[in-house]
Amino acid sequence: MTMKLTPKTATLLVLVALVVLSPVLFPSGYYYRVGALIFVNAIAVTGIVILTGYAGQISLGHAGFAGIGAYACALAPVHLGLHPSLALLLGASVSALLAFLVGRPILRLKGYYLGVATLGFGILISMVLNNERQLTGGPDGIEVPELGLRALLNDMGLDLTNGQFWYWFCGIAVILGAWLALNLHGSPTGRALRALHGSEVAARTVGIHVARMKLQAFVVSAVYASVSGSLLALQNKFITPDVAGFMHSIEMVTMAVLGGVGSVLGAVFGAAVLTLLPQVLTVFAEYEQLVLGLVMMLVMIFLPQGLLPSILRRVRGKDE
Amino acid sequence: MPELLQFLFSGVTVGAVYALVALGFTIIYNASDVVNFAQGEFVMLGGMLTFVCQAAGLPLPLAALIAIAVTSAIGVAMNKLAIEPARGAPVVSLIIITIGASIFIRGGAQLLFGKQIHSFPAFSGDTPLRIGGATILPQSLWVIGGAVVVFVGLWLFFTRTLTGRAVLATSNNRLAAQLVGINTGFVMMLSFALSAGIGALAGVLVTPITLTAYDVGLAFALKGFAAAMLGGMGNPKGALAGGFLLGLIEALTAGYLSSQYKDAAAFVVILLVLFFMPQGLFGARTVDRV
Amino acid sequence: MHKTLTTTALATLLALGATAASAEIRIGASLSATGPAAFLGDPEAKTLEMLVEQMNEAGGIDGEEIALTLYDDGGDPNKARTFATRLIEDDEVVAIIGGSTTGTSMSILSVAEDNEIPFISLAGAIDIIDPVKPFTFKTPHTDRMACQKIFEDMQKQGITTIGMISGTDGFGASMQAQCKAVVGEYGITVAADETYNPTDADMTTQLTKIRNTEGVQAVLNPGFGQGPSIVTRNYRQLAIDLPLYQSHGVASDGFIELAGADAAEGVRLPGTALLIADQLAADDPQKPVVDAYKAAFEEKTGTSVGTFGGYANDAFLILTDAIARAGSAEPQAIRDAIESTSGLAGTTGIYTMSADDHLGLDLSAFRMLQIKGGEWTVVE
Amino acid sequence: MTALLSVEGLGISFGGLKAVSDVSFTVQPGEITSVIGPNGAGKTTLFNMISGIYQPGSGRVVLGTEDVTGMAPHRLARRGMSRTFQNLQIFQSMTVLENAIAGFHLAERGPVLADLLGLPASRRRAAQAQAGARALLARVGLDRAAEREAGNLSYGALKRLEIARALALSPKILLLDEPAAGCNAVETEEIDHLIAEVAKSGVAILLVEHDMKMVMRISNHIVVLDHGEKIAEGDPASVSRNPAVIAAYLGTDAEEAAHADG
Repeated sequence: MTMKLTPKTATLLVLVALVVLSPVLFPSGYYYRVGALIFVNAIAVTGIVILTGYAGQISLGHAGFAGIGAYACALAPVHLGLHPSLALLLGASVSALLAFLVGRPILRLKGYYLGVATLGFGILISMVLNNERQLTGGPDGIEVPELGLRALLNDMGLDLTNGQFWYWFCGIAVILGAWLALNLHGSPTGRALRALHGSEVAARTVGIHVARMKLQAFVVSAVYASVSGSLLALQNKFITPDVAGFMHSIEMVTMAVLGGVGSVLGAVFGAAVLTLLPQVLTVFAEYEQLVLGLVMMLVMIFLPQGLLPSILRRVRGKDE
Repeated sequence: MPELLQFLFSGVTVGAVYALVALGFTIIYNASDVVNFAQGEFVMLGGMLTFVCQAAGLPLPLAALIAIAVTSAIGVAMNKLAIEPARGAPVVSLIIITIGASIFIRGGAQLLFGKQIHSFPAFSGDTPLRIGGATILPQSLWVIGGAVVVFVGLWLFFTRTLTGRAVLATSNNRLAAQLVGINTGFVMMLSFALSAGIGALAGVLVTPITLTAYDVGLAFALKGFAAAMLGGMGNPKGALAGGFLLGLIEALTAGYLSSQYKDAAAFVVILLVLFFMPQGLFGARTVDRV
Repeated sequence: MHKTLTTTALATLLALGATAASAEIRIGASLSATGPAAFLGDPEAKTLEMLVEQMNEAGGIDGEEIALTLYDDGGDPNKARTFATRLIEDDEVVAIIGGSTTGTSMSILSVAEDNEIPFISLAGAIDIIDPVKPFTFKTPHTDRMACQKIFEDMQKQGITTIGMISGTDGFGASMQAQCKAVVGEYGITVAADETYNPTDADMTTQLTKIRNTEGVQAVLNPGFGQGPSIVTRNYRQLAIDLPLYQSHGVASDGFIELAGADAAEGVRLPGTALLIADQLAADDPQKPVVDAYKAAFEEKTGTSVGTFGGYANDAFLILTDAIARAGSAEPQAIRDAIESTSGLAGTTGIYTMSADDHLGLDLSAFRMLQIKGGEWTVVE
Repeated sequence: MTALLSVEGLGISFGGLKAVSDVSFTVQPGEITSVIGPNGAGKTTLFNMISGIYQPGSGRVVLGTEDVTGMAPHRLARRGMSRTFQNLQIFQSMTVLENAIAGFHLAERGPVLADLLGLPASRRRAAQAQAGARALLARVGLDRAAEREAGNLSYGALKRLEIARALALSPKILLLDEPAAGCNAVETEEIDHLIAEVAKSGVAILLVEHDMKMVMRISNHIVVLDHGEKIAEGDPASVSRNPAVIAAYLGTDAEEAAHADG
């Protein structure tokens, strides 16, 4: 009897294998850190897959939600006495609520107009984080309390270094996030999102409440970004408003589109490539920006579907 | 009263800078529906190249002309190498391509020009003009004048010249434009040359006020983009109005509310305008065709 | 199969980035050589590279060469943390210099402390060394000290009410907060408190508000980059005839050039000996080090020296002095030696560290300077 | 007998130009009502107003007893109206099967959280929709193409896919905009049968079609538009003899109409 491997199961298997097997190749603790960063970015990018890949909507301001998630973890434990893990949930809830409130009017816009509106929204959040120095510490940033889970695990006899702990913790989070996004893909909601991506008019006539569906995608992707921001803050134990900045928003979208925004695996691949690139480019030092810009242009021109789909197509093409 | 007048002068000065950048966006957008996020780099190149040529001993007008010509050539190259091969790509891909181009140009400028801040002398000296108790620098008048001249030029170009109408026709329907004999390849090349040239001109005019460095482009691009969208992308009238409006909102917010949140006020206004006028102030309304 | 291959390839590529080194003293640096804080990081990076080269040409420390691994974090604290991890875990350095900004320094700090690697920050905030952390030191005076120096001078002039206009970047915002925290101690009140974005083109609006605020006797503008130059020009445009104070953020000849000698005439700011090298007394203990650094840097880069490059120079002096005194390149030994630094003349001041002072400078390190005729002069 | 759909004095202008003005007619359940007229007569614009894509400038649309003028398409869908498009509106990057399942949206939709978590309820709804979609694809002869990407299908196949998707809503009224355009004779006949069959099951059908033979053969009632105005109305026989209609069509189209009658 042969089990048919659905794309969903295949993706999850590949992800699990990557997370579990990669450490075998790590020559030093630094690689755990890079791995954990890839995972943190991959979580945000999975949210972009839902918003842009499934529903076809652009956001140039999603880092704003990452900022909310990050600062929730910095502020809620101090001011509200919440445990950092609950602060993460609080951040996600606040992001979801905010996305719900601003998404309704913003998502009526299309193309570049949606781009500028989301851009403005993201800039507003980063401006508040920069300016409300009393609360947020301003541009110099603020310290974030320890999550405490590693100490707990150490007590239980599971001795992990800080780097290892965050690698595994974020790795599990990525797999979880991917699982949710993959569930959504084949579900009624996911189908409706992809349908309105294909033709909004036709989607309406089959009864899809386009505005509500877009809003749902926006809210879900905001939660992804928020969780990613929280994990970054908890891991770094220090956060600055850069996390909510315009460049971080662009980075998220670029990772998703470069890797292949249509699929979760492609997006995770994009996150890996763009996280690794600056680490590899330290060899070129002065030329880093030049190479980064060149890579962005070349991939989009020659592999418009993104890196992973194009690579897979080439591999399959050779097999046949 | 002089206080308000001073705020208005400040707003108009800054607004003219935004308007000049926003005007640069319109031509490329009209020809190809591409919002070129590297537009800010053209502004940077205009200022930087003028500085370099001037420092090498050339007279300022010649230095400026060389800067504009070189930047136009870079614009044409960008069209040929990065935009044309990606024709028909979705909006997200185009955003990434033009941002990639912007990072590339910035990286190149950093290598060539270094990271120092530069400036060159104002065209008509630094003695401020006093009007009604408020002051304005002669260079501000140059910038405002530049914005108005470019606007009138573009308006005449799009309404009165065959080439300008060809640009508009190309954006409406490339295939139809080709069928009626418009050389769309030439139109695209021309619009990138013009946009880059206008960007460089903006750089030449504003540098004595804002100073310049290899990394000033992004800020210009963001504000210019916001101004153009506020006015309605593609319409020179919108770019001019959006630019001045943005500058005035910032100055008046800084003057009467809070200088910390002046940029916030600008973006709140943009969001509000778009909620009620999804195509910006002067943008064309579109109807779904099914 | 393909996956494993890809991963291996990536690992190999990553390894390429690391410097393969033999028996040398490895030190690391993460600086903001590009990005919004490139003003700080660029001269710092150039200074470090130059000094390492000089030292190795002169035979290193006790015959051992120094290998510097330098990363550009672009001012991003997240990147800085990653590079700090990389320096310690992968490049196996014995000490880290860096963190051009407070944000990046705070990120590196926690990694360095966790791994017990001495770290010398080049950023201003007092939080970096207060409370004292065992492995963290810094070379620049704190922002608070700069504020105190300025207010001391204002007090001498009989100024009691001032207006402030600060940049919203990390440097300006930190100075703004620190100055407002200590201003009361000098009997001075801040009657107007305005800000501008680092990329703004015109600050006449904010300056008009300050001018129209009742009782303002002087204006203070903490910031770096092009902002203070534009503020200074706008200040003259509006013909405000109150004293204008800048901060050490613009303490380099570039500022006079950009603002214009006319506009900058009379501007006061707290600076270091570096700016007035040719005016230093022959017996000034800082003179040799200042002259040496200024000559070398200006010859090497063709640009004039500034306070920030000086911070890197001092950090390198402190570190190499400590390694030489310790006679060992063990992190713990280096740390102990840094803490016992005493009377070491740098470009910024004379450093004397202790278990509860990981900066080792006092207010005397600052010199109040005034621009006259396009030149820096010392205010007596 | 009460009409299922009444169009009363419907009109719209674009930039001052009247595209449709003062058009009224009714559609009965189980009947096929066709709207014909020369190119540019305003047929598709009329459809877009009825199905809520354009806001009418004047007049009313009444579905059953409810005034649904300018109501959003997704709310009309819930009230039993579905449609196809003259210029195909296919979900290109989805499979043929998924396109058909999308038609079952109202039946399969559920809370987004259930869909994210892949709860059994969500999967059950999706499975039911899939079964329904497969049956519909079989009905329009596309069952063998179910797993193919919709964008790769032929024009005629896509036309049938759109009909299948519209039928998935179990509509009370179905608006078909040139369903046979671009189809060969065999395909046209298949569509012909399909429409008749659907009408027989009690669904009201409003049809825009250029193939006059087909229109004359299957329509119960015909509305003729010219320059945005209704110029004639009635059963196929009376319409085809109407001098105004013949004048409007002129030349070949008029002859074609006359032949179809004979």
